[in-house]
Amino acid sequence: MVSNPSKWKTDLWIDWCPGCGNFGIVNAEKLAFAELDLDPTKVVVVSGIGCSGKIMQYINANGVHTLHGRAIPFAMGIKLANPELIVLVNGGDGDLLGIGMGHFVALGRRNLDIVVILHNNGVYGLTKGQAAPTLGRGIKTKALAKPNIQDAVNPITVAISSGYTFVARSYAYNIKHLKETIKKAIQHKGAALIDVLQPCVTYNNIYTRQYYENRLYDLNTDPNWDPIVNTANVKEVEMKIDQACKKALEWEEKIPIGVFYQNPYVPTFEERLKKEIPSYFDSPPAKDAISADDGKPVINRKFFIEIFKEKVVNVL
Amino acid sequence: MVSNPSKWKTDLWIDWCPGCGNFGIVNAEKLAFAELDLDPTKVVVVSGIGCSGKIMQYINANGVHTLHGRAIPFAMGIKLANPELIVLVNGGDGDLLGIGMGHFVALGRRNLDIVVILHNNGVYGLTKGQAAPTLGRGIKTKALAKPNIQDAVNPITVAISSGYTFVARSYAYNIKHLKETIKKAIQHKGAALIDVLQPCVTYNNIYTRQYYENRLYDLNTDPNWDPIVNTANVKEVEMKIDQACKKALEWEEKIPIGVFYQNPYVPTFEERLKKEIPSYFDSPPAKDAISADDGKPVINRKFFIEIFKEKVVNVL
Amino acid sequence: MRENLLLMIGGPQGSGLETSAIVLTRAFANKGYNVFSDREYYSNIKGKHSYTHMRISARECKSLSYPVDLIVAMDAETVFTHFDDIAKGGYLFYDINVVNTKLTRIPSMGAYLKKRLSERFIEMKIDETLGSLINHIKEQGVNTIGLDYLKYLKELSKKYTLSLSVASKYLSAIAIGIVTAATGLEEKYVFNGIKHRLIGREKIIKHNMDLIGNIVKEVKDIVGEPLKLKVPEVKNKEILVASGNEIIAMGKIVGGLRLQTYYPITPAADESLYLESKAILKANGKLLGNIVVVQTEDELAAIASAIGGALTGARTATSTSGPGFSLMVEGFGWAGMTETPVVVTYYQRGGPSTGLPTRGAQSDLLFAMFAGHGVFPRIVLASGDHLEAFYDAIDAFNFAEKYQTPVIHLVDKFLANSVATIPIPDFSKIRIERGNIVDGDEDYKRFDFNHIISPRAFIGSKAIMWYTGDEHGEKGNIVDDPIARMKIHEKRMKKLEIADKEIPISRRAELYGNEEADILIVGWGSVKGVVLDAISNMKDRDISYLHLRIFSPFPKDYVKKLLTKSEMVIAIEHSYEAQIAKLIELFTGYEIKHSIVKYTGRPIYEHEVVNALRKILSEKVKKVVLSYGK
Amino acid sequence: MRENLLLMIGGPQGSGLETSAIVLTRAFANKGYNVFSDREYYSNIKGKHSYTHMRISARECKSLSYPVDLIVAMDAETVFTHFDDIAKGGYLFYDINVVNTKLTRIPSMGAYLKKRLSERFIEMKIDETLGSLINHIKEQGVNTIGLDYLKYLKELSKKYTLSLSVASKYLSAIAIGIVTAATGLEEKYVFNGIKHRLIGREKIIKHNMDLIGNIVKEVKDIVGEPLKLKVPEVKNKEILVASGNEIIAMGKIVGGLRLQTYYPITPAADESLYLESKAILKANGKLLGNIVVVQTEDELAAIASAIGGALTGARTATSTSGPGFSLMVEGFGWAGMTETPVVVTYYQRGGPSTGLPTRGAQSDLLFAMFAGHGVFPRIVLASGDHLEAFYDAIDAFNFAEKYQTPVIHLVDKFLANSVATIPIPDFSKIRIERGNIVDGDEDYKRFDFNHIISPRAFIGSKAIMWYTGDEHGEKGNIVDDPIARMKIHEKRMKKLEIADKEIPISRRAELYGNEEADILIVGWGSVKGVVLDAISNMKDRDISYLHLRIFSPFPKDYVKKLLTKSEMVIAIEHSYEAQIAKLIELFTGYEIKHSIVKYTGRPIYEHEVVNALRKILSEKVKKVVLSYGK
Ligand SMILES: Cc1ncc(C[n+]2csc(CCOP(=O)(O)OP(=O)(O)O)c2C)c(N)n1
Ligand SMILES: Cc1ncc(C[n+]2csc(CCOP(=O)(O)OP(=O)(O)O)c2C)c(N)n1
Ligand code: SF4
Ligand code: SF4
Ligand SMILES: [Mg+2]
Ligand SMILES: [Mg+2]
Repeated sequence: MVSNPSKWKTDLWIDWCPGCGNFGIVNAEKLAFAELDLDPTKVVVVSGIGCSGKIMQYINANGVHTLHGRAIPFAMGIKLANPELIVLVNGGDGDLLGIGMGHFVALGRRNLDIVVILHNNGVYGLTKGQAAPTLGRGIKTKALAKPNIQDAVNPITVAISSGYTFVARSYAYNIKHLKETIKKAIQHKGAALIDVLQPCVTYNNIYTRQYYENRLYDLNTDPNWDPIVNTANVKEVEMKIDQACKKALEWEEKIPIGVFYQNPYVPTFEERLKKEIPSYFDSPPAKDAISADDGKPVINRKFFIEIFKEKVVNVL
Repeated sequence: MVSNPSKWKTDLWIDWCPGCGNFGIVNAEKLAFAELDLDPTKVVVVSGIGCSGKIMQYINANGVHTLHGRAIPFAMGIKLANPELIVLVNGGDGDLLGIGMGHFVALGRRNLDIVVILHNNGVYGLTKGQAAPTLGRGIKTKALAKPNIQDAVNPITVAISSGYTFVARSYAYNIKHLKETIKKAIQHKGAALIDVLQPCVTYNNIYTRQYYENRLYDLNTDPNWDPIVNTANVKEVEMKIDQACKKALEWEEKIPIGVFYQNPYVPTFEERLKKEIPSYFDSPPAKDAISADDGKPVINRKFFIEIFKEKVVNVL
Repeated sequence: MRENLLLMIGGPQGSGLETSAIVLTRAFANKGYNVFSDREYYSNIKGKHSYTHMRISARECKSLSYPVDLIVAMDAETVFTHFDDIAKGGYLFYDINVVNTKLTRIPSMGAYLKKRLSERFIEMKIDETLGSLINHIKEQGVNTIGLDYLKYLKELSKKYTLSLSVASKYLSAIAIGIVTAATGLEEKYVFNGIKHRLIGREKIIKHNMDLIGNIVKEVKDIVGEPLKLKVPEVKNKEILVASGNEIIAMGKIVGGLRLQTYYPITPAADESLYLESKAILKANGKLLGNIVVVQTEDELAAIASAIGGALTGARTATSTSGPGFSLMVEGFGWAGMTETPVVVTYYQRGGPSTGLPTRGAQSDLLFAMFAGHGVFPRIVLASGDHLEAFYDAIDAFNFAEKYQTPVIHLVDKFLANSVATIPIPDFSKIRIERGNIVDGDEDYKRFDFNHIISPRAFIGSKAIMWYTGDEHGEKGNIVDDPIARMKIHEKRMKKLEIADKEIPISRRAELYGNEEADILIVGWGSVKGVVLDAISNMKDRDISYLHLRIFSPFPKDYVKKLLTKSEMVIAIEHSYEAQIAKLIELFTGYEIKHSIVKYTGRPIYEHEVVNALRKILSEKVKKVVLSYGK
Repeated sequence: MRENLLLMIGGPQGSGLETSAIVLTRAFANKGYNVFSDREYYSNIKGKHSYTHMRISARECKSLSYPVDLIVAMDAETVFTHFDDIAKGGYLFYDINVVNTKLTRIPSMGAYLKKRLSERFIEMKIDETLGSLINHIKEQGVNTIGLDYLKYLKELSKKYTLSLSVASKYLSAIAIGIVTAATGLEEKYVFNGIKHRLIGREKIIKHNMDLIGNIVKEVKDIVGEPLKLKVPEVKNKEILVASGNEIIAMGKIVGGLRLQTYYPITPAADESLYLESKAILKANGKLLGNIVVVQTEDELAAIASAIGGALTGARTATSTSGPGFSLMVEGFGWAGMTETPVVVTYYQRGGPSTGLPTRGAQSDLLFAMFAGHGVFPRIVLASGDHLEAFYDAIDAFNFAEKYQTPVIHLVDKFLANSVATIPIPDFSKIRIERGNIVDGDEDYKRFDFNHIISPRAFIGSKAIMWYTGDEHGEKGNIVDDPIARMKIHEKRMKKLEIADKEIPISRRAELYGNEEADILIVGWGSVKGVVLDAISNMKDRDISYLHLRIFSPFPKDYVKKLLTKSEMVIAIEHSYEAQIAKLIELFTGYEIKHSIVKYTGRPIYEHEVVNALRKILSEKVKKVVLSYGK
């Protein structure tokens, strides 16, 4: 069932620059929620700081606008405490791959069931156009006094080598493709990255709409492209990773969008927790009663002595 | 010329556990310095926090024992300010690849001429044996109450995809191999990683001496192994990266040591700086005179007005 | 003719306001006026309302006030937002093309303001169009002058065959033209300003001057030169026109900065960008040095690498604001422990947390004083205006090296973003003091217990040394022997006692006015200008101002003595709680009972201070909370 | 027979000292004694000198003192280090195999101590062998008893055909045996202790008991039961034996903790490990809940994810010490801004920076109070002993949720690592108070301006909500309207005023003794036990102790009133400067003129407090700096 997309709209004026790629992202995200008929009270959009970070208040769902670089650990706490929530992270390239790189990698290692949407615009938008970690060395965008002095990181290969089990790329102005990719990512169980190429009309005069639209192609146009791991076989996994990483290197002439890699066989962090705590999903942190109606803790004196019996000494 | 290795010894008692792999590392490092006949006043060993971090006071050279996770940015400041110094970072796997992962990646992107020696023991030694980022999921070392819940990161592939231009692995008890590797890394211009497999005899009962010695082999035993980029050709670089990453996946049955990848063609950060600041090497931050003998700043009123002329208004 | 003019130019963020402000500031400076201007903007790249507020004066001025004499509104939102900021008899210039715009149709305006305005319009019995509002204020005595902005742009586009969208980029020239005309400023000054701003871009300069010329003519035809300014008395033939960010960068450069590491953050980043533009210091054909400016991956790395650089003997610094400094705390403590001279230029902005990222505050004083676990010495200084900031930036390095401690140089958004006319600093007073520096040898001990401030050799010199954040022995090796610990802990702390003895009181606190005034105002940082301007307008009262410039080491005895001399002491600060009062009580036990505070993130205005003082004096109010400004 | 025994067991880190201490503590507790023990160790895994210091008493005791009655030295370094810690008439047990060891041949001993000892040995006219030292202290009246440790181990190895290296792991049993014998403790208690420690490992239990039996027999043959203890009066049939880390974990569990995120750091990490061992809370065959404990990649993530969890309604916390909290400051401020209840259990250790990572301190009080840029409310509480820590851990959650603020629960290494006998907490007093929680609906506003403490719905409930670290409107959207800013800033700050009204003074400060005592000692945290023990031994003086437990909101009026009643006020603290005195002056203007401080990282001992008080009283000294302990 598809719910009415307008229910995901909020009445705040969107203060991005006219023509900014972020408009495409917010629209695709809302459409994806609508088409999946999600319940807004069960969706949490967790965002970083940057132009991109403001997205949370343009979607009528729970929103947490966190700290620069920390959206992922905030999201992790939310998801761990209440695994029934659908948790998405929207962050800038500076936010997720610069100051937040440590958390970005850690999420892959955990394979927590969270969708990360990377607003890849090559610049620090909100602080007026410095080079972001996705901008290549030697490139000089508008606001830079000198060509960029650092090499770029490749979000796709970093995600794959960190352990993300769904890794895709899409394009901000291709709302349909992006919407479908977001839907797939939400449906995937495990850590998902969507690298969204997002033109910044104000500061990035290199990676423009025109730049992309001359180069983008959909991986799916190749009938032989199969990014999904079909068996839990190590060799297949290695092969799929290898092909994805090779594809990830394409850039100058043509730039692929679509799913690069998906592996449904890696247990999520939540499932790993459940191994140690069998009732984790039924009784996650946010759901447990901790006191009786009279305010007394669920652990009374008797239970206390039982639970901590190894610390209790009976005086003989 | 080889200097006397004993000049690199200090008179402090080394408080690592008897048999710890760190002994091999400190010895190899001192030997490498001796064989390269370095000047101790021009060598700086920058270390993180952990058992590994104490290494700096067991070597008779400058030592900076920094903060947990931050050895790389401290080292960067030292190197930038005085590029004639030989700067090495010694850090634990928790330190460099957990809390310090953001900096680890950033160093690769800069290709600053620093050697990073990773004490890869799979555990947090100094805090009593928790799982480090290099420990695989499901592995239960001694001090862990439950099997490790996170996937490991692979230092070799992360380093390569971050842009390190010298990436090698060695083994703490193979002092000769390690010493030679350190020498190569020092001689390489650019960011170098040496992933040193370092048994922790107290907490890591999985990756023991025996474990390694049954599996290790030297990449150089294959006469066809050529990890060094010989031309600045993109295709060659991609191929060399690909073969290195494939080798990096070997673990269960046999574990390669040696140089995985080396690319001498990427300009170092210092060289990139020199492009913008031609006299950078002659007049780096640590070397400039900033005042005259009388304590007056080198910039006097006249120079000030010239330097900031665009801010000076002449009243008409 | 007037001595003094207050004006405002308002419009959407990204529409060229900054250009208008800079050109006008330089133009007036060029003729010898004193100018002080502030820019207010939202954390947004394009479209949100922003404005420049400026005072031009034939005498010294260091603050702003309301009401203003002139508003140039680039759009409807400016008029809606600021209609009540104009003095009776003042001027509003607006675009006649937007008079039919309704309040409810301003999408960029925030809901809270919109609601307040709607309610007021109902009270005022006007409908929600801009036209009615303009009529209303006209009735209240404001001269409202509508111009056809579009017409000018169309003419320009036609004359030079530019597309209309290109021509629209010259909107800022309209504002410049209006101000030029209304104040009777000669066009040559404006031309100099434009030339400077658009250096080398001859065509664009021509377009601008052409448009400005047309506007000036037309405005003069309509109203003459109603706000004509008195010719200033010129004291200095050469002056600086710079923002706080820029003057601090200049101070650092003169002070010998050689490595600046930073992570971009408002309102600190512009300092680093300006520094970067001065990477190669050349004068008189000679290279004087290089400044390496590096954007790091985060603030943790920024302070760590600044410290690393300092260990090799370079003067190093990092610049940040609250969120960034929160991330630097651990590194800062390491510098304290290892006696490493590193400077943090700390630009306060509205907090807590991300807070009001583009607005000002002085609410990080206690944090700056106590940030970090454990106890270690630090020097904390704060600047009250551009010139202080320049000298402080130099002294920060001197103190850092002399006392071998980290230094926090506290400034704020108000200073950072305000552009002012500033005399050329007095170079005869400037000294570089590096403390006890040695080359070292084989027996060198970095933390030699025989000194309180041990001689410092650099890494790379002839000595070998160790640094660790652990407690350490004389050679810098890790030690946790209890007796050695006491010794080095005491040695570290005693450096602050030495600094307390050496740094003259006059450097740490400055009294404006007499010691036994009836009323003593106590403040620090960027309240200085507005307090001094305000009390100079209250000559009927015996008011002095105590301006604190160094908080650590705190000038305890001096401050205590002074406070007890006045009948009434009033603390003033941009914060919820007047942290300066808390700090003074902590050090002296003296409780300051009155306060004037503001925490909207907007500047404190002269008229507010005057009113607040009168209120405290006449109505016996203890605390006045200011709120003026949009 | 004695009421009270002080003993020490010393040896290299990693040699089983912890086992001896725990077994003995439980054994004595088992018989009804009060036990209080501390462990001192260096930041090292194996080889550095460490020791357990323990008091066993027939009456209540909450502190340690010197000299001790008994030292069991596992190695030569222990004797060298502690030879002067033994009372005249006390006992030293040592290993005869090490009597020829020379001071200069102890590689693990730090240079500073070695130098001091060498100098003393010259003064004392003894050579550097352990044998001479032992002779010397024997002459001074200490009973020195050498045993052949190796012989016992060899016997054990032979009897059970263990290799000698395996047998060496039973060294801890030698210490247990010696203490058992000397104090006349029945072996059954020790057996219970051993069984508990080695649960299920029957063979090892047997080996231990066998060895202990042999030692007991031999020691009794040599010296009898020279330190026999009086039979205790038993008040409680059931008691807890736990470390500070453990009791805090227990408090958190009872208090409803459901998610703990942490990054390992001394001395906090053991709390998280203990929590993890209680992940599944089952009692009476019923599941009561689960606790998710997650080790994050760093402290930035630890606090961020604890906050994230709190937004969904779980009670969440993180535990850390100084370096970790320095990294948490930005996250902490976010919680303050967004009114999120999150608890930080803050274990202070010796600072600054990495400092003395395994030693104690109380030097982070001012940091805890003022950490973070901008101004926001926080609750700061501190625990004085194990039982307080238990209740405080629960209240921390209650305060956090009632006032919707972050909470810092300050404890320290002394508490964390001391193991004590503790009564079972009084459950009749424990309540879970969650504040105003609602389900919410479509019109829900998280920051409804109609309340000071707005009703709180959880993410995942029936309402939708936004959180941002930017200043925000009622719905949680980003806002920087100046008037709305004032409103919500004031609303946030007023919560602290409510807390100030609601939290009873008795909960925040506790006076031990009478209000008008001649002397008032003021302290907080873990000085409580030692001060109370000390003053109970100074009945000749009229001394009271004011114990502060909550610093924010600060019980201003109460404290001020009390302070002015006493003739002499003395602050006591584990820090360089007595931060509590600074804080009191900040809030009350009252200057505390006397202080007793210690900053070696070692505990404050009862005899030190007694001596310091006498010194202040008789010699009019202002500040006494304590330094006892190795
Ligand atoms: C700790 C901290 N440092 C710096 C900043 C300032 N800051 C705000 S947004 C931003 C970068 C934005 O770039 P990106 O993450 O790429 O997001 P974009 O604006 O491009 O969407 C920075 C550095 C901050 N808010 N917090
Ligand atoms: C900010 C901070 N957090 C935590 C710690 C505590 N700590 C000390 S060493 C260490 C981990 C050591 O592990 P690793 O980096 O692998 O080094 P190893 O001891 O194994 O050599 C930790 C977490 C610290 N010192 N600082
Ligand atoms: S600056 Fe760039 S990213 Fe930010 S809103 Fe404008 S166009 Fe979008
Ligand atoms: S704990 Fe492990 S890494 Fe640390 S010193 Fe001991 S053996 Fe080495
Ligand atoms: Mg970006
Ligand atoms: Mg490790």
